Amino acid sequence: MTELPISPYPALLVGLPILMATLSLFFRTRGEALVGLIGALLTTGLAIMAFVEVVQRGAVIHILGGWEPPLGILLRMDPLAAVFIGMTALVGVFISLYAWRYFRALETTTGGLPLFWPLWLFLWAGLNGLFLSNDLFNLFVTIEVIGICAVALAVLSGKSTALSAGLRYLLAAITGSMAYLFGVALIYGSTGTLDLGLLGQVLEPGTTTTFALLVITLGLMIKMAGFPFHFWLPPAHSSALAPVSALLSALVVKGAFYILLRLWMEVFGVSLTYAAGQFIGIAGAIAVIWGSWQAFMQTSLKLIVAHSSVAQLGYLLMVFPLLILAPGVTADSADWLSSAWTAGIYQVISHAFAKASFFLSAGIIIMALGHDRIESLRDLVGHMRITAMAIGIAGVSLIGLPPSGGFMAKWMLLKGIFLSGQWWWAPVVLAGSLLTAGYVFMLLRLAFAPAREKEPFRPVPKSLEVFALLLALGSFLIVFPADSLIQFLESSEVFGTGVESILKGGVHGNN
Amino acid sequence: MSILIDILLAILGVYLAMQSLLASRLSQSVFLFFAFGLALALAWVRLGAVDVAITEAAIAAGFLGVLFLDALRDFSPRDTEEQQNLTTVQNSLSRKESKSLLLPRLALVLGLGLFLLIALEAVWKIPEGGGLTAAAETLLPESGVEHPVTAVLLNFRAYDTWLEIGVILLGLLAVFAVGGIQIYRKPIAAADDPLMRQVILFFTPVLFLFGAFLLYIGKSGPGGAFQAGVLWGAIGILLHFGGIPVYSWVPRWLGHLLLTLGLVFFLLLGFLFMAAGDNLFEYPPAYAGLLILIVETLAAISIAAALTAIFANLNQMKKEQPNDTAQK
Amino acid sequence: MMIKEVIAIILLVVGCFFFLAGTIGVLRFPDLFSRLHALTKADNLGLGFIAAGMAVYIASPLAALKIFFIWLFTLLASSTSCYLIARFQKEQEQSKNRKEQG
Amino acid sequence: MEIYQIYSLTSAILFVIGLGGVFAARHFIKKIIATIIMGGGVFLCFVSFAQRDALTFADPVPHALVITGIVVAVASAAFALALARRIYQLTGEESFTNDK
Repeated sequence: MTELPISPYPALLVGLPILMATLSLFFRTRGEALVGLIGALLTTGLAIMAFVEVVQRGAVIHILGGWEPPLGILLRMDPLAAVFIGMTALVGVFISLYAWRYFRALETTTGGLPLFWPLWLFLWAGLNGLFLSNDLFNLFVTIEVIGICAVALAVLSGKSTALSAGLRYLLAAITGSMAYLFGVALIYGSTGTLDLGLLGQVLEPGTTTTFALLVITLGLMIKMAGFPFHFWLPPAHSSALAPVSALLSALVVKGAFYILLRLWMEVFGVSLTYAAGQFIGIAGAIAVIWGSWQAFMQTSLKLIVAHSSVAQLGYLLMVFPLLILAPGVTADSADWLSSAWTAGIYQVISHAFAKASFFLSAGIIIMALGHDRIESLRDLVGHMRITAMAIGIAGVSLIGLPPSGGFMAKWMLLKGIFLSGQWWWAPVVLAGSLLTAGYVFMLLRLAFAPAREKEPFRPVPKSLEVFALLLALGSFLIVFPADSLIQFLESSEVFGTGVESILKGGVHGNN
Repeated sequence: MSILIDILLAILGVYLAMQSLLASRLSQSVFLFFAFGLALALAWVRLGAVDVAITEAAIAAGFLGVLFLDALRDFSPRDTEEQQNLTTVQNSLSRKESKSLLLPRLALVLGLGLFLLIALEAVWKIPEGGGLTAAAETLLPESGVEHPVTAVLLNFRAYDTWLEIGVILLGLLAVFAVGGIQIYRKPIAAADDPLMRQVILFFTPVLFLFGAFLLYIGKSGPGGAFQAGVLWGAIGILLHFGGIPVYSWVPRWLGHLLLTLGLVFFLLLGFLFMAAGDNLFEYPPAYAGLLILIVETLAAISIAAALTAIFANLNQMKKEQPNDTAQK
Repeated sequence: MMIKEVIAIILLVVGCFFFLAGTIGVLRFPDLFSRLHALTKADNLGLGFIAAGMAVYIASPLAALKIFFIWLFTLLASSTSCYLIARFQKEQEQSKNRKEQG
Repeated sequence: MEIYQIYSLTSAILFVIGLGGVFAARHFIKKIIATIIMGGGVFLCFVSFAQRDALTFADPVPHALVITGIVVAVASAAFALALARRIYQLTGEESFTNDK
């Protein structure tokens, strides 16, 4: 482990945003926003530099306090972590720019909202810390940081619906992290280590390990709003302010997915069975259908987008059954693993861009109309060409039409499904896409329809629309560097691996 | 013989936990929860975790208990009436409602029972992990302190502790996010009682001294930044109760400075040594003891400030007038 | 068995008796004031005996001082809170009476 | 039966009680209490294993983790309480209206 090069970037990626967050606390509205924006830009720059560092030197580590695991904590930035950090930075910087303009525009009506910037920078630090962490307990602390920030941001508007949704979200988040921590306690008790790398070597199958896997998975499923624990997501995401909704759905839920992926692939291989993968895949499949259907039935824009998140997160869960190999299949012969991983990563990234753009557009529409009932979207094209375009482009990526990132994700998922012979997932993917197409085209049809009556479209800063559009375009542009990105990811230890579940002693790990 | 105490304590803990959730009145619930926290603190002592016991008693039972009690003042009076109304209403409604509720409840109980059985088997059959005692013992001399828990908290796993100080600050920011930054008003229900004022004034220096003692002793025995911070925070809360809102005397910038001091100094010190050496939070062994003491002191100040501010802010979230129309 | 242990045990038993009496009082007495009476008076006495018993048992001046302070602080805190609870209850009753009359 | 086993079994029971409480309790305050009971169970689990693995002293790592964990749990509980009180202040609701 120590042979990896040591780099200061992992420590800076966590430290800098927190430093700027505390600094911004000392200023009032305008000054806070300025310091916050500078902090966001600096963090983005740092993330890009760190990304370049990983591209040049490969995975780097940072041994905190100079104490090596198992006693100390290690931060590890491998290509997978670098991609997630880079994604957070790219999406984050656009949302920051949007938020800067958005709160300036709100200032006239509400006198500005304090605390967005410190909380968002803390959240960013938490996300970076999570992607870098290589320690089970440290992961708990980072998800708590993320959880508290996320809920605090979600209730910033102070409306009672937002508060109620926020409390539900917070209780779900605490329950999830406690369940996760119970698993960590059992793992520590049975192995005496918390370091992911060491755990992968020493963890032995058995009742305790299987149960720990079960509670950790349940906890993380609650955190990432996997079916049937998705109940908190739509109200929380739809009642938050636009930049916050974008952050929550684009970035926050991905954190729990990242841990789940890492733990299943790197640590719990010994206890995973084919059935466990199938179970989690079924949960994902139900989420895809249920979420898309619910989105189709909604009449307000933000609720549509929020329910669509449930569905899109379902696709992420559907990657797992492909990565857990059937008994008798070896990782070498499974040629679909790389496709499945690509599908997962691309789904994460394209969803982050598209969904952020969608929520930001919804925020623009609310700002222009004062509400987001979809009947009022009539003649959106005539009034706000750019926003309509952003919604269209982001929608196309969500559906998975070529040449978007969403298409890449769904195509690779289908490829993996057919190569692995698990054809039963294919109808779900297609049905999900059809339903998504249903609500996206419904929105677009309204946007192009002639206005029945004069809706009072208030003027909205152009720059807001541009940022939303740029994010939407981002979900297309990520397709172009696909080859080099995959190549880069393949130098990560975990990317492209699968779990062989032959003759593993554990009972079924999931229900 | 001694195992009997543990069994009794375990049964007591489970009983209190159950009862605090099942109690029909909210105030009972909160008091039983208080008792549960204290039972848990006893359990920590039985398990040789004195640091945890102090932390639990001070922050989980003490601080949180105060927050809950303060909340009770708000929730409680209506709750008791409502409960009585509810029982009379329930008798007429229960037939109809129980049918729809029976199945999910049964499923919940069955599911939890099954879950409990697996959980019990999992903790019963846990393999010997060995823990990290040996590793901590070997490296203890290099850590700069003599008490292993302090060594882990502030040196071996300083990163976690740093983030945790951040979480306390975040907790305060989150409370601000709910109610707006309004810590500068006068406290609600300040005691105008002369006796209470005197007692508070008597306890203030005692608590301060005891906190300082815990902070200093943390180097070699149970104690440290968190326990000291909570005790100092208790001073702020007590003074607030006594009608002396210390927090409102502090100018805004100083308040924020106190709140962020621990977190920022911890980090800047880490960055300083990172610039000189390789890694964040890597202290030279010769100075580690002193640096840890400084970091702990500042952290304790920040924790105390944050807890006081959390309490002061929550104290104001009183429902101004019971809105009878909102109540069905 | 040494003489100090015998003394310690006697003191502890007496302390436990007072605690028991206090607890029975809390459970059996009819109203808040008499309950408070049982709780603070009997329990503080009981705690005092137990503290004395422990001090004798440990037989170290420093520890005895610490134990004494524990007892003292508990005494202060519990008598103050007893007084505050009683005062609160009294005020409640008075305001209730006023409401009923007016 | 070792002492630590009593507590580790208790920890599982407390965890499940808390878990049940989060779902079944209606009042906000009780839901928050339930999450803390859950946490108490988890921390008990950590510390019981620390006692099992004691040499000259008990394993300090779980102790440190639990102290961290308690503080984190208290911070989130305080936040939840603030939310609950604010909701009550604004709407007079004490539990989720459309709760399952």
